[in-house]
Amino acid sequence: MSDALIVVVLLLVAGSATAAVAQRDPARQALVLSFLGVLLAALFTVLQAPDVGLSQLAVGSALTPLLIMLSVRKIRRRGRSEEEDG
Amino acid sequence: MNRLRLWLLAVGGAGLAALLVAACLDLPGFGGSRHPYGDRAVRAALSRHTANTIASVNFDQRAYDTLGEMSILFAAVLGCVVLLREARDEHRARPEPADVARPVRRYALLVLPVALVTGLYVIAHGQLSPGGGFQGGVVAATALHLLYLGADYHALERVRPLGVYETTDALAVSSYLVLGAAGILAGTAFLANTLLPYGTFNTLSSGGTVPLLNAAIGMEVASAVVVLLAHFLDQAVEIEEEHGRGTP
Amino acid sequence: MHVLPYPVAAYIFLTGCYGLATSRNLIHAVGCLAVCQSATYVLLLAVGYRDGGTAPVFSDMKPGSRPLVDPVVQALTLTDVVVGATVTALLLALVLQIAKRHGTVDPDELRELRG
Amino acid sequence: MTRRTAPRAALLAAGELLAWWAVLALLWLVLISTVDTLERIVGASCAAVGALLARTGRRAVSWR
Amino acid sequence: MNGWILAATVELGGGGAAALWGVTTGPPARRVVAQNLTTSAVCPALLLLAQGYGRPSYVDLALLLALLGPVGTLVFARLLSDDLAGERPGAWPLTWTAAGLGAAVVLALCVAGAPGRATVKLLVIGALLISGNVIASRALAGGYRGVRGG
Repeated sequence: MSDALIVVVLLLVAGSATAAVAQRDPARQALVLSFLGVLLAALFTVLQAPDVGLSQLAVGSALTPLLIMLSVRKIRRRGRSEEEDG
Repeated sequence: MNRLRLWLLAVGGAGLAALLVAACLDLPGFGGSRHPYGDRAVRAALSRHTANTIASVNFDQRAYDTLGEMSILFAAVLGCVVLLREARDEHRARPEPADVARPVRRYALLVLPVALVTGLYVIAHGQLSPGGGFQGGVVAATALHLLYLGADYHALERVRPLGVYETTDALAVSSYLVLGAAGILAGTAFLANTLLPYGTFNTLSSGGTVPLLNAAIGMEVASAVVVLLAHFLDQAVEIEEEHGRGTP
Repeated sequence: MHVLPYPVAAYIFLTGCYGLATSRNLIHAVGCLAVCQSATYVLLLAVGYRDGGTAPVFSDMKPGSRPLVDPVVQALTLTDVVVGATVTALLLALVLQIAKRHGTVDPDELRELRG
Repeated sequence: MTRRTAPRAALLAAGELLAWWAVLALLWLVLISTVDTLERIVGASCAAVGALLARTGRRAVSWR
Repeated sequence: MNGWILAATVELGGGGAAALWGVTTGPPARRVVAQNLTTSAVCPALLLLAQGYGRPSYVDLALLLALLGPVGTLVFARLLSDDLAGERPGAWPLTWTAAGLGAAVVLALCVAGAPGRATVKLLVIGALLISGNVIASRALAGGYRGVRGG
């Protein structure tokens, strides 16, 4: 039963990693990355590593998406202000 | 050019995949029962009355590693501060105040202290239950940014005197070093856990210097994340390039 | 089941490398690097797992009452997660600087700019 | 005018801080598993930090 | 091994696969809703796992997810508010179903365990989870209409 659980979560992680690479738009990729972060935390719990799961949860669910989305916003704003200039 | 690069990638990837699969087949089987280092680490942690073996490995048996990790974090934050500073051809524009729906604003204000206390709980109980300085520090720093999400950047700036956090970051790093050096002064080795009594198993004061190092890391991470996000937020929200001047 | 997690880790790593090599946007490339890093977490924790084991955290159980997984690789992974997050932040700061200097985040256009 | 409202404002501020402190200290007691003196001291101080931040944040946002 | 782990497997498999499908396909509006539902799918599974492994200390993971998951969704709701402006993704039936699922899991765990401090902790996590998800849904459904520069 434990084995089945590990297999299920591993396959989900592999699937979401593929999806994260396949999304070419950074904002959409950030959505998949936050999903991947939460899923990795679940995988670490299943592999009996709650400490690592906690830090993955802390980093992956809010911090990394926030950093990526702020960068995306900055670059979008740059693009917009250049269009207005030119 | 592009086709060539893809071919090169395919060949290299296939070679790497073959090597990795060969290595996988040679690794000890998944779920095996032979973990010599793990068993010794657990024994060492128990002998020093630290309930969470991972905290014991991080802050006692391999505390030197954590020093390196902390320096990486410190250096990375320093690098971000340098890279994202306000350049001469930029100016700060005050963003318009945001109009956030009332339930979202109330939720942010109510959850902010709850998340902060939870982060402090995770830091304080790092040597007992799962958690520790890093995890709790990130949670506490994220909690602060609920003010940006639930209101606007101006509100966050009012509760976040950046200088204080930069000083706290440096202080936490040096307190880790001082705690390590105290071991030398006491006549043993750098970061050796012989300074304080080990205390009663499974209480807050158990584990010798582990809780103190843990708290130092917690402070360091929390203030480092706040400083890091502050510079990203400055770039994304406030700093604008001067108009009418073309990019180089 | 005996080896499944290791090939999964290798697969995640190779997928991330493919994304890195074919990326047309530097922010996307940083995300792909994060995927590569997650492969190392999976590999390390899979090495330390023990069938029927539980975490070596004794706040809610008696020492010696159950088999334990390896805490050393967990501590390594913890460091790995921290370093991964800081690397992401530093690279994103570099990307913002590149965008400011060159006005683009497409690696191919950047190569043309340099000449 | 100010002489009358000043003590009232201080009282309100103290009440708000105390209420938050009580709620957060209770939360701490719920989160932990065993209670001893050191645990109470640490919990009370963490709750005090949380209460201060709650009030500062509320004032910065200006509740609407 | 036991029923709790079986329930967690079903929840993680079903909820995870559905959320993965939702987060990778369709318009941005659907993707953020799926991202929000990730929290409400994984958090009860983590609670079930803590019970199934017999380790009360694993509950901290669910506590952190219940706190930080909605924060992550608020990040997207705020910084993608331009893209979401015309669409107003609410998905209220889905949100309330997920909330009901979380409540059911928390209540089942409360009944199964001995009453005490752990029960109150479970109830706190449940309250945080449900309120966080409802508020995040509200934020997606036009909670940030006036955000321009900030």
